[in-house]
Amino acid sequence: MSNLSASLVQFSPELILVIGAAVLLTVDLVSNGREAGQNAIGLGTILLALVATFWLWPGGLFTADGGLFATYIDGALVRPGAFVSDGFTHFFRMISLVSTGLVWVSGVTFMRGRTPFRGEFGAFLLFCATAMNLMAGANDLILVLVAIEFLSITSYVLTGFLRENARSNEAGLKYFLYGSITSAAMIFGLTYLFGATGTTSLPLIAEAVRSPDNLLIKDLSGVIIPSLLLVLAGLGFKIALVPFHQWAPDAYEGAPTPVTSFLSVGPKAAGMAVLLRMFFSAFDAPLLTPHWIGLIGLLAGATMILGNLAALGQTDIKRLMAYSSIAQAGYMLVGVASFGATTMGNLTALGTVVLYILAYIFTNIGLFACIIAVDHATGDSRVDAYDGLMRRAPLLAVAMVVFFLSLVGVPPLAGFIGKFAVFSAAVTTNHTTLAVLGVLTGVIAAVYYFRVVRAMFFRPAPDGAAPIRISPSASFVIWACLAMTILIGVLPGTFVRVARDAAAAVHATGADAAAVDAGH
Amino acid sequence: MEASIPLWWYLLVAAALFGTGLFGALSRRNAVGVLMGIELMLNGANINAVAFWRYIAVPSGAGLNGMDGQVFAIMVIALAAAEAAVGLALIISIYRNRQSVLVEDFSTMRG
Amino acid sequence: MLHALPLAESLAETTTSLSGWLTGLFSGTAPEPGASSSAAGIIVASVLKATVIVLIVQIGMLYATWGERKIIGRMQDRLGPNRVGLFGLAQPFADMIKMLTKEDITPTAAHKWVYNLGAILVVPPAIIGFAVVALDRNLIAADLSIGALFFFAIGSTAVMPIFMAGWGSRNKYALLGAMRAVAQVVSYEIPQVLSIVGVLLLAGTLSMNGLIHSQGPIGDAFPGVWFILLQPIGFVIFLLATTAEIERTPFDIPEAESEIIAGYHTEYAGIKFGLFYLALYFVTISASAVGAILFLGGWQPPFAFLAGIPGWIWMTAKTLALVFVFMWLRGTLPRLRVDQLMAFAWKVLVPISLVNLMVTGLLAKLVAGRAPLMVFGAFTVANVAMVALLIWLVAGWRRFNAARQITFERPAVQAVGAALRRGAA
Amino acid sequence: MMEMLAFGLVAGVAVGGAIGVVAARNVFVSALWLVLSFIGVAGIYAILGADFLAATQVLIYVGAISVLILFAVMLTHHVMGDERSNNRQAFLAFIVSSSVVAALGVLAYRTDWPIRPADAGGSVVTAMRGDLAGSSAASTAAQTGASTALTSTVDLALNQDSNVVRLGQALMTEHLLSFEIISLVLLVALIGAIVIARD
Repeated sequence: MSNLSASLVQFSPELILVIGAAVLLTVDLVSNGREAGQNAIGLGTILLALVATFWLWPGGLFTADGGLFATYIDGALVRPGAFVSDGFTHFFRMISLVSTGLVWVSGVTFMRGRTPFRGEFGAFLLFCATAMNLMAGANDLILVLVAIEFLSITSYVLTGFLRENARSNEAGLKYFLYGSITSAAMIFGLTYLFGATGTTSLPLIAEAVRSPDNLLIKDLSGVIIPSLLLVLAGLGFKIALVPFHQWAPDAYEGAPTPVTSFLSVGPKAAGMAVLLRMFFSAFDAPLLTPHWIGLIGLLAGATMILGNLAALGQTDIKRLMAYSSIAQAGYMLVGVASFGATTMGNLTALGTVVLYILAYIFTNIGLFACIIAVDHATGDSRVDAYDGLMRRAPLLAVAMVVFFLSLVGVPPLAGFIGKFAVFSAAVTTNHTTLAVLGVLTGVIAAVYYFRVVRAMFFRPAPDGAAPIRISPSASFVIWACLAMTILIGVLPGTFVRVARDAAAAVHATGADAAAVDAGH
Repeated sequence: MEASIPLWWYLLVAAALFGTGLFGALSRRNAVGVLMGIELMLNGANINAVAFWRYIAVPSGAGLNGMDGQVFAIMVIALAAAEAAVGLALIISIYRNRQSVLVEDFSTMRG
Repeated sequence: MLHALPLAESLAETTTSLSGWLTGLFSGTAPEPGASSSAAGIIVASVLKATVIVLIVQIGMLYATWGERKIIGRMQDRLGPNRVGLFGLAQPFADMIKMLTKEDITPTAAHKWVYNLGAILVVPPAIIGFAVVALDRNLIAADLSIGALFFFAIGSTAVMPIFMAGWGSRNKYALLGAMRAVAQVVSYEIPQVLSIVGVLLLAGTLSMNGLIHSQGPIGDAFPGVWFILLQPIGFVIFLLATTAEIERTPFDIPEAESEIIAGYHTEYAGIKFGLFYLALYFVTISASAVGAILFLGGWQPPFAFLAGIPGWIWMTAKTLALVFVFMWLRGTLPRLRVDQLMAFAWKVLVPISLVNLMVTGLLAKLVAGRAPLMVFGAFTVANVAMVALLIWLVAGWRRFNAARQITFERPAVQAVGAALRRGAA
Repeated sequence: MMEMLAFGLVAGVAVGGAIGVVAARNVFVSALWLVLSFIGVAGIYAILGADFLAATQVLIYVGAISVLILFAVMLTHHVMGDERSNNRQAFLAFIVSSSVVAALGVLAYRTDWPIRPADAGGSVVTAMRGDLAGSSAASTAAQTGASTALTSTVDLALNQDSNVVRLGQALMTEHLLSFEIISLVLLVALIGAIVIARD
C-alpha cells in the first residue's frame, strides 16, 4: 500500500537520530549518571545523520514519487506522502544537524556540573534535531503541526532544564505559556485551512488553492488570509517575529546558555523552513500571493524596527542577542516578502532567505559559543562582564568582533552576502522601503553591538580578573564558525549555488501545481 | 443529518470556545488557569476540524479514507496531553522554587 | 480482522452511533440505519431494555452487598447477616432504610456545591457504563460501535466526583484519600485498557455484541473461543487492574481506614454515603459484566449443544463468577502499601501488558487465516512462553535482591565491594 | 428539529462550561467547569458522527488532562482560598477575545464553504472501494478488517463501524508518519516532565 522501504531509506537521517537518542537514553540509564561515552554517542549520531543526509542529497527529488510514506493502491498514487525528501529538506536537515552538533560541542563543558541529567539533555537535543528535520520536509498540515509541537515541547523542556535555577524555570514557563497560546491559535488557523480546501496535504491544498473552479475562489482572501494570519502566529512564535516575540528576551536570558544558542538558530531555521514551504509552494496562487506578501512585508518591517530599537537599551548580552535575533528574523522575512524576485546568480527570493539562514546560523552559533565560554568562566551574562575581555581572552574578543561585523553586514563576511541577497531581492520587487529600512536598522544594530565591543576593548578588566580559559571544544566551534563566516563571505559562489538548488526543490513542486493550473 | 444543522453553527461554537479560552489565557493570573484557557482554545480548534471533516467535500486524490479531520483532532488531543504534562511539570517546578504560581510574580527578568 | 469480515457486515445493521443514540433520546427517530420497525416501537423497546437492565442491576447490587458479607463471613469463619429474613435475605433492604433515614449532614466548612455534587455525580458514571453491557443478544441498551471504548471512557470520568468529594469536604484526610484514589485509578487505567487491546485486536471490533459474537460457538466469526484462552495474561491483568480501578481490597488504599479514616468519603453520611456505596457495587457488577463479555464469551454458551439455555443466564452466571472473584480477593489478600501499589502498576502491569500486546499483534498477523486449532495452539505456546519468562524474571529478580542484601550485611564482603568500586572509579 | 435541540444542549454545555472556566474565582472550581466543557465538546463530536473521537475526548481530556490539571492545582495552590483571579489586562483581553469571536463568527457564517453534497458521503472512498478490496498488500492488521468493511454496501459516511475502521486505517496508511511521531512526542513529554518535576 505504500512505498515503505524506499521511504525508510529516504527517512534515514531521522531514523538515525531517533535510534541514537534511544541508545543515549538507555546508556545513560544503565551507567547511572556516570560518563559512559554519552558525548560520543550523541555526536556520532549527529555525524551519522549528517552523512546520511549528504548521501541522500545528490539523489535529487523524491517528490515525483509522491513523497515519503505516500499511499498507493495497485501502483497508483492515491495520496501524497506527509514528508518530502527533496533538496530543500536536505538543506534544512544539514542546517539542523550542523547547528545541533555545534551547540552540543559548545555546550558540553557548560552543562557539566550544572545538571545531573546530561544524558537526557543530549537526547533532547537529538529529539530537537529530529523535530527540525521533520519540519523541513513536512508536506502535510498534520505533520507540520506535530513536528512544530514536537520541537516546541522539547525546547520548553530544554529551556527549563536547570530545575534548581529559578531563572531557567521562569524562562521555561514563559516560553511554554506564550508558545502554547500561539500554537493553539496556529492550530485553529490550520483547521480553517483544512476546511477551505478539504484536505491537509500541502500539494493537494496547492491544487485546491489554484484551481479556478474552487468554490472558495471568490472569497479566498476572506478565509485563507485570516487563517494564514493565525498560522503565522504559531510560526512567528518559533521564528520570533514581532507581535509574537515577547517570549524571546526572557527565554533567552533564563535558559541555559547553550540552549539559548540553540533557540536562536534551530527553531528559527526550522520555522522558516515550514513558512517557506507553505507559502511558496502551497499558498502561491495569483489571487492569494499579493495578500500575504503585504502581510509579511508589514511583519518584516515591524520586526526589524522593534527588534533593533529594543536591543539598544539592553544590559544583558543574552537579552541583547535575543532582540538582535528577532531583528535578524525580520531581515529573513524581507526575503520572503520579495516573492518573485530573481537576483544574484539566478537566486530566487526563496533562495535569498535560504542563503541568509546559512550565513546567520554560523555567525550566531559562533557568537554564542563565545558567550557560553564567558558565561561558563564568569557565571555572568551582563555586558559589563565583558569589560576588558581583549586582555582576558583575545580569541574570544576578536572572534566576537568578527561575528558582530557579520551580523551588521560588513563586506567580506557571511552576513553581508545574506543581507545583500535579501535586500537586492527586495529592491527588484519594488520593496525598496523594506530594503532601506533594513539598511537603516542595520546601523542601529551597529550601535548596540559596538557597546559590547567597547566594553571588550576600551574598558579595563575588573581587578584580579583571571584570563578566561577556553575549552578545546568551545574553541573548535569558534574556529569552525569563524572559518565558515569568512568562507561564505569570501567565496559566496558555492553557497549561492547550494541555496539556489535548495530553493529549486520547492519551486519545482510549485511549478508542477502551476502547470496543473495552466491545464485547466 | 447535516441538512438540518448548518456548518457555521459548529464553527460558531468553536469560535466561542476559542475566544473564551483566549480570554482565559490572556487574563488569568494563575498559570494553571492560563493552561486551562489554552486547552479550551485547542478544543475549539478540534470542533472545527471534526465539523469540517463531516461537511467539507474531499478533493480527489486525497486518499481513500477522507479522515483527515478526525486524524487532525486526535493528533491535537495527544499533543494537548503532552503539552499539559510538560507545562504542569514546569509549573510545579517553579512553584517549588518560588512558592507561587501567579504569572505576574515571574518577573525577575526585565528589560 | 482475520475472519471478522462477515461480522462487520452483519453488525453494520445493528450497531448504533453515539449521535443516533443521543439524538434518539430527543427525537424518537430510529437511530439504527436500516432498521425497519417504527420509531415508536424502537423507543418503547429501548426504554423497556433500559428499565429491565437497571432493575436487574439494582437488585443485583442489593444482593451483591448481601453476598459479599456472606462470603467474607464464611471465609473468616463467621456467619454473615442472618437475622433479617431467611438467611438474612432482607438485610439489604433494612440497610437501605437505615441509610435513607439517617441525618443528612453537610459540614459547615465544606464547599456546599462541590461537596453535594460530588456525592450525586458518583453514580451516573457507574450507571451509564451499563448502557453497553449486553445481558443477552438483544438485551443491550445501546450496542454502540465503540462499545468497549465507551465503557472505559465513562469509567475514566469516575475520578472527577472523587476529586470533588475530597476537595469539597475541606478535610485533609478526605483530600489525601481523593488524591490517592485518583492517582491509583489513573495509573491502573493504563494496564486495564492495554490488557483488553489484545482482545480488541483479535476481534477486530469494539462493539460489545461483536466481541461476543467473535468468541462463541454460535458466532460465526474468528476465533470462536473465549478470549480468556487466547489472552490469559490479558485477563489476569484486566482482573488486577480492575480491582484497583474500582478500589477494592487489596487495592483499597484510598479508603484505608487505618491510615486516612475513610478516604474521600470521610465526611459523608446517610444517603450521600449510601451513594458512594451504591456506586462501588455498581461498578463492581459492570466491570465484572464487561470482563465476562471481553474474556468469557458474554451471553454465548461455552458449547454449541448448550445453546438451549437462554443467553442471559450464561451472562449472569459469568458475571456473578467474576463478582465472586473480586470478593474472594478481598477475603484473601492484605492491603498493599501506597508506594507498592503505584510501583506495581507502572513497573509490573504496564510492561507485562505491553509485551502481551506486542506478542498478540505479532501472532495475530502470523496466524491470520489459519485453522482455529492452529491459532489456538500458537497462542497457547506463546502464552506459556511468556508466563515462563515472567516466572524466570521474577525468580531472578528475587535472587538478585537476596544476593544484594547479603552483600550489604557482611562487613567483609562490603569492604571488598567498596574496594572494587574504588578500582572501577 | 430534535437534533437541533440536542446540538443546543451540548453546545450550551460546552460554551457554558467554558464561560464558567474563565468566570470562576477559584481555580479548582474553574477546573470542574473545564471538565463540563470537555464533556460538552464530546457531545458535539458525537452529534457530528465522530464516535471514536467523542470517546477519546472523554478518556483523554476528562480522564487524563483534567486530572493532571487538578493535581497541579492541588500541589501548587492554597487549596481552598478564593482570590482575585484576573490580572489587570482582563478588560483588554476581553475586548481582544470578543472581537476574535465576532470576526471568526462572521467569517464562518459568510464563507461559502465547499460543502459535500449530502448523498456523496465519502465519494472518494466509494470510488476506491474496488481497488482496495483487490489489494493484497495489506500491511497492517487494521487494514485487513478495513478492506472488507469497505466492500460492504453500507453508506460509508454514516456507518460507524466503517468510520472507526477507516480512522484506524488512515492512521496506519496516510498518516502513518504523524502517528509514529506523535508517539515519540508523548515519550519526550513523559521524559521531560519527569526531568523537570521529579523531586
